Amino acid sequence: MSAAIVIAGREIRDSLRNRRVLAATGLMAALALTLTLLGSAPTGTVGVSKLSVTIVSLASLTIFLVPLIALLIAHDAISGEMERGTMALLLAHPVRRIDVIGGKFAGHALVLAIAAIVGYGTAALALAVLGDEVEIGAWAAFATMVGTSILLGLVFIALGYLVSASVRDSRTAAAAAIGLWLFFVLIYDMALLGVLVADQGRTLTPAALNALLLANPSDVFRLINLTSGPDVSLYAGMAGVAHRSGASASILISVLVGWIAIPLLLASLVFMRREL
Amino acid sequence: MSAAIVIAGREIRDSLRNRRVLAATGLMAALALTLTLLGSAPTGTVGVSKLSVTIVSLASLTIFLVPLIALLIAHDAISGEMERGTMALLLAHPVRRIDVIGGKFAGHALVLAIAAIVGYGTAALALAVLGDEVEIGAWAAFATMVGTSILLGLVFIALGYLVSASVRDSRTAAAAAIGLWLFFVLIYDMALLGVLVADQGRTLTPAALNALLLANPSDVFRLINLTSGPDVSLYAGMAGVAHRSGASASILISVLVGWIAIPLLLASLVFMRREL
Amino acid sequence: EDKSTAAAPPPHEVDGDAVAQFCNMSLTEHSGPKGQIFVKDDPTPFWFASVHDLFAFVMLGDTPKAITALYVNDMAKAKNWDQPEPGTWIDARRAFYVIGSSKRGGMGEPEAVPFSNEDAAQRFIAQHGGRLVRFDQMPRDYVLASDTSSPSEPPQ
Amino acid sequence: AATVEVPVGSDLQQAIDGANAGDTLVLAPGVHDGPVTIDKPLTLEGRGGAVIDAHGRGRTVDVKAADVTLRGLSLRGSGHDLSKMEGAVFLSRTATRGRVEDNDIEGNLTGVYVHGAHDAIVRGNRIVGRTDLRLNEAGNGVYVWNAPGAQVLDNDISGGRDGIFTVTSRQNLFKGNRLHSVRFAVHYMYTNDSEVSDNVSIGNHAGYVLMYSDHIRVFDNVSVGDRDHGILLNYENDSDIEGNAVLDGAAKCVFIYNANKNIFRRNRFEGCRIGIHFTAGSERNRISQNAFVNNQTQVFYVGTRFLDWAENGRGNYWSDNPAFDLNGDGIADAPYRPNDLVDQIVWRYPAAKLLINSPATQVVRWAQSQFPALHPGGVIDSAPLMQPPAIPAAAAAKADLAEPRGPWR
Amino acid sequence: MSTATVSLRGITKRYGNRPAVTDVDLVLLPGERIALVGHNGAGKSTLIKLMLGLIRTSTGQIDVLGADITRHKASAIRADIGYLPENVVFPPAMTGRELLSFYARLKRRDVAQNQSLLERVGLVDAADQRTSTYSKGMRQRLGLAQALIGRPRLLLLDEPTTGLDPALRRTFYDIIDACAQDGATVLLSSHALAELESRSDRIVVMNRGLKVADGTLADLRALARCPTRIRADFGTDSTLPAESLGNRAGWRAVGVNIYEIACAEPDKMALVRRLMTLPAQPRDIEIVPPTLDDIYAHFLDRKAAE
Amino acid sequence: MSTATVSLRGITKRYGNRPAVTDVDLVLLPGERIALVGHNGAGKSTLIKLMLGLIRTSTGQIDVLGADITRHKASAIRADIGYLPENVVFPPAMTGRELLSFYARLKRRDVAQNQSLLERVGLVDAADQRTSTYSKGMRQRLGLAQALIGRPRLLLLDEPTTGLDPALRRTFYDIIDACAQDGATVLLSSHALAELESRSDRIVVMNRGLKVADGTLADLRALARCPTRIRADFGTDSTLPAESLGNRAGWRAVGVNIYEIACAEPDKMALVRRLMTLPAQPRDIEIVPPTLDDIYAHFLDRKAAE
Ligand SMILES: Nc1ncnc2c1ncn2[C@@H]1O[C@H](COP(=O)(O)OP(=O)(O)OP(=O)(O)O)[C@@H](O)[C@H]1O
Ligand SMILES: Nc1ncnc2c1ncn2[C@@H]1O[C@H](COP(=O)(O)OP(=O)(O)OP(=O)(O)O)[C@@H](O)[C@H]1O
Ligand SMILES: [Cu+2]
Ligand SMILES: [Mg+2]
Ligand SMILES: [Mg+2]
Repeated sequence: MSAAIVIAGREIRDSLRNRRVLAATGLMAALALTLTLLGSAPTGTVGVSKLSVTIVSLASLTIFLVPLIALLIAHDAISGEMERGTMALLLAHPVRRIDVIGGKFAGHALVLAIAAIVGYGTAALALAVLGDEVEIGAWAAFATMVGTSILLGLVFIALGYLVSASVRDSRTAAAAAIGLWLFFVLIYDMALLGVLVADQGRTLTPAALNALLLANPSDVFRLINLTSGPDVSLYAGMAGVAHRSGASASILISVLVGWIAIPLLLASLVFMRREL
Repeated sequence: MSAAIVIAGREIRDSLRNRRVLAATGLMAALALTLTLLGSAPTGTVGVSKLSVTIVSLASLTIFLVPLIALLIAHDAISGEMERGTMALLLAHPVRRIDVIGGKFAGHALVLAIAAIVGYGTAALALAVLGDEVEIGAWAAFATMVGTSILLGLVFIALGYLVSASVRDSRTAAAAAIGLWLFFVLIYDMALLGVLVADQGRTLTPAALNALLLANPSDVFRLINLTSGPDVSLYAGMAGVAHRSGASASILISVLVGWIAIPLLLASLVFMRREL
Repeated sequence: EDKSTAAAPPPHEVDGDAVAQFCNMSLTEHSGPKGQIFVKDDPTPFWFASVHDLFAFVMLGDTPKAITALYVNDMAKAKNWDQPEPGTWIDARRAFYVIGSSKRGGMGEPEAVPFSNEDAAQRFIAQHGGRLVRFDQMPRDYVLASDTSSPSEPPQ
Repeated sequence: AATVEVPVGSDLQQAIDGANAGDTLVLAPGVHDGPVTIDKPLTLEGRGGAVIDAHGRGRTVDVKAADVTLRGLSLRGSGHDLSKMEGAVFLSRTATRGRVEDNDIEGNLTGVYVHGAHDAIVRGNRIVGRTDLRLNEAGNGVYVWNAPGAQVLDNDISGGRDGIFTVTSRQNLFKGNRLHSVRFAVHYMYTNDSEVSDNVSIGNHAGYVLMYSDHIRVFDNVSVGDRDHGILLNYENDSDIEGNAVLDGAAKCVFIYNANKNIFRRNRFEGCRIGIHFTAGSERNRISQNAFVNNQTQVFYVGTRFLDWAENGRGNYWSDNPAFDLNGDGIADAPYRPNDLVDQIVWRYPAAKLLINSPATQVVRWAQSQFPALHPGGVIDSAPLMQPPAIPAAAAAKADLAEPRGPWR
Repeated sequence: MSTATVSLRGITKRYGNRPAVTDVDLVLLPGERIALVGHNGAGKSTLIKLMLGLIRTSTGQIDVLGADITRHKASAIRADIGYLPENVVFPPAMTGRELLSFYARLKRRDVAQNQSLLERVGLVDAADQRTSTYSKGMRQRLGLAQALIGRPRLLLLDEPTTGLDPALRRTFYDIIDACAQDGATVLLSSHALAELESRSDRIVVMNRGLKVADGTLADLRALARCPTRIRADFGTDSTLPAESLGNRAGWRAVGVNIYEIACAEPDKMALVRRLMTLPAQPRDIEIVPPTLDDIYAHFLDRKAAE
Repeated sequence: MSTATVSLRGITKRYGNRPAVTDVDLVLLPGERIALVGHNGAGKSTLIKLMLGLIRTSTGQIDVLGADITRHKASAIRADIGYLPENVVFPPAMTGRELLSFYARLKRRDVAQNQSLLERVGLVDAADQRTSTYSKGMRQRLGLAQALIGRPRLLLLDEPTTGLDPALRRTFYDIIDACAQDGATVLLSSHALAELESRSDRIVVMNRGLKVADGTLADLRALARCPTRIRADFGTDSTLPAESLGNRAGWRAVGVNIYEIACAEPDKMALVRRLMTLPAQPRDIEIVPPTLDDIYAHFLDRKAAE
């Protein structure tokens, strides 16, 4: 394990040095602040608290942005080092390949967590400073949102590694990563929508739809956050959905964790079969 | 110039070999077909021709997808070769740096053109086969759309080179390219809309708005293709704003061409100052 | 299709709590044949003050589509036009409908009068005019295109 | 014409029978036994606390003659057989110009049954229906049947089935009533050429329910907190709905089903889950200069037809429209489209709600906002207003609502 | 320690259908300095990568420091291996010192030792520059330093002297000697055969993936029977009677009055003595023993002839 | 052609504040083979890159083949330059043959010549493999081949023999000689000083960015006055009277009965003759002239001493 820690340390230092952390954090903070301050400006708010509005907008932002940042960080973690030739030397050291994946994962996870916590924390701070009274429950929802945002990021880091370990060069990795992003963030749900329309709501029952949603981590994230409280789900337009989607928050979170663990494992396996 | 042609040839062969052309073409064709088949379905009562509907849907697809493909192709064209070390040897040959940019541009432009023409051609073919009578004017609009899609792609290839020539490594290039895409495709219009709403017509005159639209190539693309679109009153949002702009098609196309030429030139200049 | 495999719930009988879809009035406030529709995962039916409304529900885009059963009053069996008796429900998909007759629906709108057999329908046509259609042939225009003529006087 | 005092304990019917046409009977405070029938033009007036109690039998006061006035009475205890049209006051076809004023009508089946009595006036009564009956057994506050010229004014009606229910009538005026805790505040069936104005409906299942009627002028009415619909139009044609306010309705501010050629102008629809639900098959309705404020779904319309909700270059105000107005003419520069493909899909297939916040749907929406020709049809407002029009009824209602112990609380 | 540090048994490595290494048996012992030579593409680097487990064998068994290196669990033994790849590449953003610390930590060695390593490879001045600014030789030096971290028991050095300047090359061989003295096994592949001669205990010759020779220099010399060459320059001004060189038996003229002969090792001194006692004294003589180059050429030729 | 192929006047190149090359003047003439030597980081590669215009001078003027190479328009003259970078990297997806065609077309040379180039560097068999499968030496060979495309008038070879096996290295020097014979200027940087000796007309020594020596080997030898070393091995069985070696004047014992002496070039033959006439005949003698190594060390030391 200690090898993984050393590698994680290097990744973190590297990320700090090439300002990747700064860029990611800055981007998240800027967008989160914008969304928070704009808030519900032009739309009709139906008597929900500002924090709920913020949570919904930030959650939407997360789905778009966090996977993107994660894939950007992760997509050439393996293929890039193989291509540049630094991987051979690394693997000649007492380092198991799983340590490489694990170490990089730990490092990148920290980078992402910092970006998310600082970025969204700024938004929370702004809200607090602007002096709106917010009840404890909403803050809990906010914390859930930040936490699951990080989880979502980890899912896509893991997926990025899987891509990176599988392809030959980092250009292919970049294309595949963008494909992955498009697929999970856009195409999957669009396809579901299409299927719903084509099916005329006959065979695709809510239960089936639910199961299908679990097969997409960004949908799992949405299910957790946009139905997290009556206030939030009301504003998110998902009122009355929460109770129908049978899965409880803890189940959803374990699905997300599964979505991290399985790609990581697969990435390790694929990486183990690669020759340098 | 012949050096540029040789380089273009290599880029094309390379793109064909690593299936980048295939992937881009396939993606465009798949999405264009989907939109064509879906798009014409529910609009039976609107009274605009199917081709017109297809044109607008494909135009919106273009704005979204073509810059992405272009940036994916272009973002590490320069930085990648510098990073891998193949650039030094290339530049030790009788090749001006502007030839490198020009040659790569020609090659990548062809790749993109093939993707667009085959991709959108498939959609056109599908329409033709589905047997709708379409008047000549609509086909002209279709051709304009495909042509300007390619132009838009070239704009973003040029911007990609500018990024690629400016940054140190291709990871930064990838991040910058995504930033560029987000900016021109999403954020710019959102911000403009926001400003319009907030300003309530006090300071932002229509002329200023026009100038602002010309400052975003994807809006220019929209302006060109909207003027040939069916029922202008149907458009809302940015498109609704856009249709008020007075610029003629030829002016708009020259703006797009400017949007290609200037980044290419800047990229060449920046590249000339780089040391290997 | 799974319509046949899913166990179709049996028809309910009209009681005082049955409120018609679209007009929110009690079913008992209306005369003429009525309808009910069951959708998936809901044990209580949507009630319709007229068969016409039932068809509107089926045809409108904004209504649930996971329909498990549809029932209308069999006016061949019902003796009381104003309040068809319990036990006269038949599967709406199997019924024969007379449209364009002189008989008006529960609130005076044009009505599609359902019968369980063709003979009864033809007898009704002989008496009140109109023509015979099956469930799947019900013209969209007849149901959704609005009748802009003034409603006729209802039975008192 | 004489004025006859009717003491408690005397037989009211006898007093009526004994009176001459045009006499005024003044009832002493206390309970007078009913039911009674009035078959000549009389005025029955109650002295504070005069009660006529039918003890659960028949119509408390059954008016058969023209020009009868009932004033200042408490009317109680009618029978409860709907088929026998039992209620507190029954103005039959012959009871032309009957007047029912300032009475306290409580615990009867129907409050006032205007059954064919032309030009009757029901004014200033407090009518409280029976809440112990099931809805399909309950009577209405005022029931108008085939009574051209009948007017229902300034009453306070609660309990029972509908506040004012009119069937097969014309030329009626329902004005200034306060209706609460009923099913429908005002319910029109087969009634034409009438006016409903200045009424207030609070907390009913629905406010103004107009069915199978035409040429109704509905203006300056208020609906606050009605459960299902503020205004419901079902087979309703050629009517004017102007200057009304629907506030804080739970489900739908307005529901329009198979209704044509109506005009909606300068109304305010605020705070409902659905601002206006518009089903296919409703045509040639003109909807402009209304304010749609903070409804969760401003317009619910599932249809492939394009409907432009603007007249003469003026559309409606939409609170959720991020509008801009470069030339300052008060009309936004971009059209407003309340719904898009995603809305339509979600409405058709509610399971799709799970996807409503997905970036996929946002991208579909975004693409549509750019290129709405992808749009499956629906409502468009080609000239949305920048400011909501002033609607006095709404302003008044809001002012009252703002008072902690306002009259409508 | 008499057990082998590395043992290869019947190793074959194919890329697709093309074999890079064919059926190689090889045993490396502690304290040995083994030179791995062969033409370009002979399979030297492939062998080294196989020993590290960076690539997998197609057939055969490899034991390194007593473990099967391909096993996932065997990774810990790499702490005792120093490796210098033929193309040494470092993450460009790190400084030399940082990199050494990184690798030392991976090997769980004391980072404090790194300073002395930097001194030995002459990188102290450049230690705090990013490696992207290093010259080629500086990178190679850093690569060497990294391979030497923590007194490895096995050094696998793929063309270690590439790009090293003469000064550091000498230092390098001294370091290698010290390591071997210390009991480490040093395997180094190289094309600089001249340098290897005195610096290796054993030489392994690869040809087209096959091991064609394996032994000490003396063994190979004996096997190859390569001749020593003696060259005598009599100067342009001297006149040389033809019979002076025994009617030139065996002598070839390689220039004006310059003659050369190839002789077996035992005959060398007699020939030199004869030269010095000639009437026409040579102006200059050179004695060139058979170099590793010659021996190597011999083995390659023999193989090619087979 | 008597004009210089390359002339550098007062060249300084700084990275940030750190100079990589300081105030270098250098003229290269047609037909010359110039060896560029110096320690790691001395600035050799920097000089070569400056000549190619890949990096810009901080101060000074460079003319290559009669043009200012930094001018954009001068790019055409690169058709007459062959360059081999110190780290030769190729686009991995292309085959060797494709790459050569690509570069030939860039230089507007006949692609048909490439086959003979492939033969010369021994890559015919591997020509149609992707370069990503090449061994290090094979890549170097391909790099050489591309540098030789179209009879360049100026060859700038940065450590060209790196990774080349002995066989090809010999071929390489033959090719270089042919080029020079043909009138081309060949500048090659190298650390393999031994090889350079007979293969270069001129030697340029760099030290910490400064040019510290520039001349023929003979010039440098004369300048440096480095001694020749003679080593005599009398064998363990022979007893050697102390006075045999003139009381060992100048002789150092370097082993059991092995003695070595450093002498100036003119004294060499006298010493050998003396050795051969000793009563105790040496079993073996070696004569080692001052190598480029020695001369080089001399110049570096002198510089360091300054
Ligand atoms: N891009 C750069 N940024 C900063 N310094 C550099 C850069 N490139 C080279 N240097 C420095 O310039 C000096 C000369 O480097 P150069 O590559 O010319 O050395 P060299 O003589 O070729 O050495 P070697 O024998 O190792 O190849 C070195 O000190 C090196 O650190
Ligand atoms: N990844 C690969 N795919 C296919 N073939 C390969 C690959 N790597 C090496 N080879 C082939 O294997 C053979 C041996 O290569 P290797 O690198 O071991 O040679 P080498 O002896 O180290 O040569 P050099 O002296 O040039 O370094 C070569 O023919 C090479 O082309
Ligand atoms: Cu009704
Ligand atoms: Mg090798
Ligand atoms: Mg160098």
